[in-house]
Amino acid sequence: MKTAVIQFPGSNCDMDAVKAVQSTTAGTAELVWHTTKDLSAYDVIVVPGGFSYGDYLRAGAIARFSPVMDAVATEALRGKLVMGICNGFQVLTEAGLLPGALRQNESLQFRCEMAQLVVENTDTPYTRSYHEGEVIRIPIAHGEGNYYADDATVQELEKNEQIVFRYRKEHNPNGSVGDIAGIVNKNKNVLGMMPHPERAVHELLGSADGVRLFTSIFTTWRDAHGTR
Amino acid sequence: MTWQALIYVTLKGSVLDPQGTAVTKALHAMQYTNVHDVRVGKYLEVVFDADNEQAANEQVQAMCAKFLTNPVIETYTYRLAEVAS
Amino acid sequence: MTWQALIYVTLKGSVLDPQGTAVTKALHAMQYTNVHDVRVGKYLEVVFDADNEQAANEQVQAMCAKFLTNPVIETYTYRLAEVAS
Amino acid sequence: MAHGEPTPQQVQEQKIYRTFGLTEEEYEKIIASLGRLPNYTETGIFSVMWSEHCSYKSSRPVLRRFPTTGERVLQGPGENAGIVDIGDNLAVVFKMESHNHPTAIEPYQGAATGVGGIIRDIFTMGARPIALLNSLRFGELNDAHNRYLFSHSVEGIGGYGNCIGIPTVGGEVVFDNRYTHNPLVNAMCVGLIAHDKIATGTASGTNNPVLVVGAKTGRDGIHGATFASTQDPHAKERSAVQVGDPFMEKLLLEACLELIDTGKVIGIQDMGAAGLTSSSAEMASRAGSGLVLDVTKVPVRETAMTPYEMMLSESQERMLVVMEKGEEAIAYEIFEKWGLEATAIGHVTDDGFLRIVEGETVAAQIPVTALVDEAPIAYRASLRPRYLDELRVDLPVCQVASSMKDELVALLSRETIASKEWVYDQYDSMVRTETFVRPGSDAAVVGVPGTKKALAFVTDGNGRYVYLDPHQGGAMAVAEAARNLVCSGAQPLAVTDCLNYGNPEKPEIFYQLEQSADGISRACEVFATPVIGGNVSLYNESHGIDIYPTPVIGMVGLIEDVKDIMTSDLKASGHALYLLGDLFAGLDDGLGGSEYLLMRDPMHHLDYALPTFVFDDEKGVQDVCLQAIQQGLLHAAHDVSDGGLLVALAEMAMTENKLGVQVRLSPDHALSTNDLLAVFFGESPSRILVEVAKQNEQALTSLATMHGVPCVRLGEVTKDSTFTVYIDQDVVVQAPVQELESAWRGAIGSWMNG
Ligand SMILES: Nc1ncnc2c1ncn2[C@@H]1O[C@H](COP(=O)(O)OP(=O)(O)O)[C@@H](O)[C@H]1O
Ligand SMILES: [Mg+2]
Repeated sequence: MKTAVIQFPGSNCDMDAVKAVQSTTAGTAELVWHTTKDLSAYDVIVVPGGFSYGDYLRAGAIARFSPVMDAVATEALRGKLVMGICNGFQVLTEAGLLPGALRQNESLQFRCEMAQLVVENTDTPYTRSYHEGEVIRIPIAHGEGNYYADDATVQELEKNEQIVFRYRKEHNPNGSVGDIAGIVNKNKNVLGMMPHPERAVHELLGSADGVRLFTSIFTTWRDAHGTR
Repeated sequence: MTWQALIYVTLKGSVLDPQGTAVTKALHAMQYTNVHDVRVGKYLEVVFDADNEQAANEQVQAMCAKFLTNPVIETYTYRLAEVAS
Repeated sequence: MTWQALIYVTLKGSVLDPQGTAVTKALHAMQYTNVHDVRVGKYLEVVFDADNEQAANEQVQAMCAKFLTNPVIETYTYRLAEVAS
Repeated sequence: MAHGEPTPQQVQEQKIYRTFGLTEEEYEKIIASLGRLPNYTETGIFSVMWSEHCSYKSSRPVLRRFPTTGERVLQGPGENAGIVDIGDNLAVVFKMESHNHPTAIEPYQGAATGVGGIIRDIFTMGARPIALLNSLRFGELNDAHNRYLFSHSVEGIGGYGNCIGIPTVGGEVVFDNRYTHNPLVNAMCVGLIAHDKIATGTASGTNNPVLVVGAKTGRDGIHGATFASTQDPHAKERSAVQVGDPFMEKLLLEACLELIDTGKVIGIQDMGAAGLTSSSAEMASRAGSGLVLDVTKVPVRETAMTPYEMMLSESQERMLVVMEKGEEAIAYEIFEKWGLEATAIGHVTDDGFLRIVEGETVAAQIPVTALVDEAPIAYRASLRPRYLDELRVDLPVCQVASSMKDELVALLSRETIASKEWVYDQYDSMVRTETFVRPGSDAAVVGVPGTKKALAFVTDGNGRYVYLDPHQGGAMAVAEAARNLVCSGAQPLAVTDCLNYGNPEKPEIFYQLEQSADGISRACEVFATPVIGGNVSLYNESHGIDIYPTPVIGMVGLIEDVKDIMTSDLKASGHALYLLGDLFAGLDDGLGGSEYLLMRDPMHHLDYALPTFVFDDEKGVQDVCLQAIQQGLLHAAHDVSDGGLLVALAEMAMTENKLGVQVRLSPDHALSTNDLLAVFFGESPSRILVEVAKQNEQALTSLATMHGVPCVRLGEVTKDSTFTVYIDQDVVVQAPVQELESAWRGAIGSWMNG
């Protein structure tokens, strides 16, 4: 399994994503500079966290016009796994690969803490190693993580089972609608989530609950490709 | 010809504006209790060349729709004026 | 009487506006190379009561000087209009 | 004269140098060094180089007393940051810096650019920044302006650090109205480096090109210098508020590290205070060389900038780089990839002059030695303040409102004691995924990739202590920093410091500076933690009132094996609780300097002397604690500091594990209410609370006995989440941990979130 971790100017969780993939799966991962126009050589694409272009104007607004984003869209359309974490989620919504938008946290403050997520849907390539309804601990670190979509869109998401993670009731750290923390597209191959699974891959980091997200991806790939 | 567009971006009416609420509260705490409501948005001044007013209008609208605002949550208005280049 | 003040806050001309610079560069990369300059500021809509226009003006200026802007790095302009209460 | 500036004669006749903050003697000295009258630009250059900020003219004689060498020290003071060896061909690079005055004026940008500046000091050495800390002082939160300064400073610190992707892992916040008009914002950055990658700020090799890299230059922060007055020596800093661009700095950081990695960099230095002037003069000085710089080549973002403005601009996110001749293209290529500018503006010479040209015209020509080595030293008068000889040593009589429990709850909700979550939850403390102990324990712990090692960091300082006893207070700051590292399982390595004081021209203030620096020096010798760098901030006074003398100690420790990482939260019921150190120290020491006394008797709290502090006791307690951790005897360790014994115990109990504490004190005579207050809330130093499993109690007590350290069993960790303190058979404090916790956790938020 070959993973591309996209590096925009201002990405800062790029190396963390590379390390997480390498330490939790038998796959490889490498940084791919944002000017790259072809991603066909990769099986999985991660749009990592950070402050691409300083988050100026709106988080993700400038990055989504980077040359690499056309290639990301192409591979997403082909069914490859594309995962946006935090700033990556913001970029994917700005690019229209996922519905909705991420607003400033209701508290108006950046929040960094261990969040508790409920796994809502285990029938995705990203969550097959979790149990439905399981509560997992994954850190958040964002100022604009307040997911918004209008009522019709949220109903769509519910109906199609696109909501993958919610914050535990009463523990919503940012005011997102329906406590939404992560969603997939209709096809379920594109995931966007505000929490950082790559920061929860070892007990020394306070949680290892993120490991199974990466092993889910790896298992999905292996099932499709055998052990290449 | 050189133009200046003054663009005002606000959250759509249906989208909560926590920043506006916070400013209102702070003003109340400072005894400005006569303040009913505050909404906080973005303000952009863009200076650019365009052949005529219509082209200038079109460009502002295109830039706003594509990039300067996010139509999922924001709306905008703008004013346009010719400036000395 | 009820008033609406539209307040435009920008960084002073000599102060670095990193956000404006980033937006300008992004517009250039999107082929809007005719854009000379972008400055990004804040936009506030404040609705409040005041007995007359002068009082309304005074209050807007006081709120701006004391709280809504920091005169060390920012300047502002505003428009004021009476609105139905 | 060019640019409509005053002529050299006018500078002299109209005493324009005075408005730059130069004294008559200093101006005469300039004429003597040059052998002629300085022109306007030269006068400006001298004035900033000889300012307190750049020349340390008041503090240099004091700083010389610090111990600065040690087996592990690879780089002491003098470079942009100090470096300490941690084995495996790796070294840790760190420094702390103040940004107090800009913060008072524009808290968000002031604090943010403080963080930006200290990060540049670290990567300029070639090191990858791995952690940030910050030490903050504000007036109390019942005042709206204090809340404004506090919230915006925190937002600015987070805004910069979060964006650039360096975790902010620790720090401290103290609230006291002595800081109302002079908030303190001290930022510390730590980096990691391989021995063979260390870069320095030297401009050597005649004809080697000099490059400006990073942001364009604007008029940021120069008006201040023009209008600075001698009466208000820091007015210049005050008007110098810049806007930071962390995105630009992230690119600059990556580009500079990539460039240094090529091995083609001769020298590199960030442009901090006094921008191009100080960076070029210092780089030339270190090499004993000269420089020619053409200001028309400097990339600018404003038009018609004069050489004077160019040299004095404090635009952020810029560096000065000397490359090997002919290798400039490497720099251009790397910087272009990162979307940044790199421009050659001159070269190294061998004549010892800093020569600024504007095309064909020479705008300034000054011997580097005159700017740097011959900077004047101000030998300030020192006078022991009277109040020091009038301090009381008896026990204060306090009116206890109702119960001891209520006293504890009140103390826990004091903003200085309360949880700082409101602050550090706004900081990304986890990016880089090496943060093993996040804010909230005694010290932060960050892993060293590729090894079993980890580094521990802490900042500590208590201005009130230093006010009450400058020498001992200085020593206690170092001791507390070391103690916090030890509680986290780390061996203290070295120190960086930030010396924040009032007006040094007042002899009593200078005495505080001098004495506390001596106390710090003495302690650094005892703990074998040399001072490898730091920063001085003076003139923290307004309306004639000076801040408390507030030296802040930043300390770094090494954990050889991550298995030894220790935290302060209780782990399991049934474990025993011990105190290393003197349980009843308060009976002799009283409440002097304590937060409790400030709370209950704000009018007289400064009348009482500090608790005694004995180096040997401190060392003994720390040695036992660290060895016990390394032998695997402990499950938690927490030092007794602000708020005293019960606050420390309560902090240990407030964990996710829902545990309680039952302790019993058995004094050898009956205690009065005032005795009890001193035992519970007195801030006697040199004490550590530890959690021990039953089977290890024996081993712990023998270890302590071997070192002659008192080690008292206080009680046990309980399953029911209640906090109970007995004196012999009587319950004197009892409360659900939950009640203590909500007082402690909620205090700052309830002020800030309204
Ligand atoms: N400004 C701050 N930034 C980050 N962390 C902070 C800050 N202030 C306090 N903390 C964290 O809160 C915890 C408690 O701080 P403090 O009470 O000062 O500890 P101690 O008394 O052990 O020195 C520490 O982990 C510290 O790093
Ligand atoms: Mg401590």
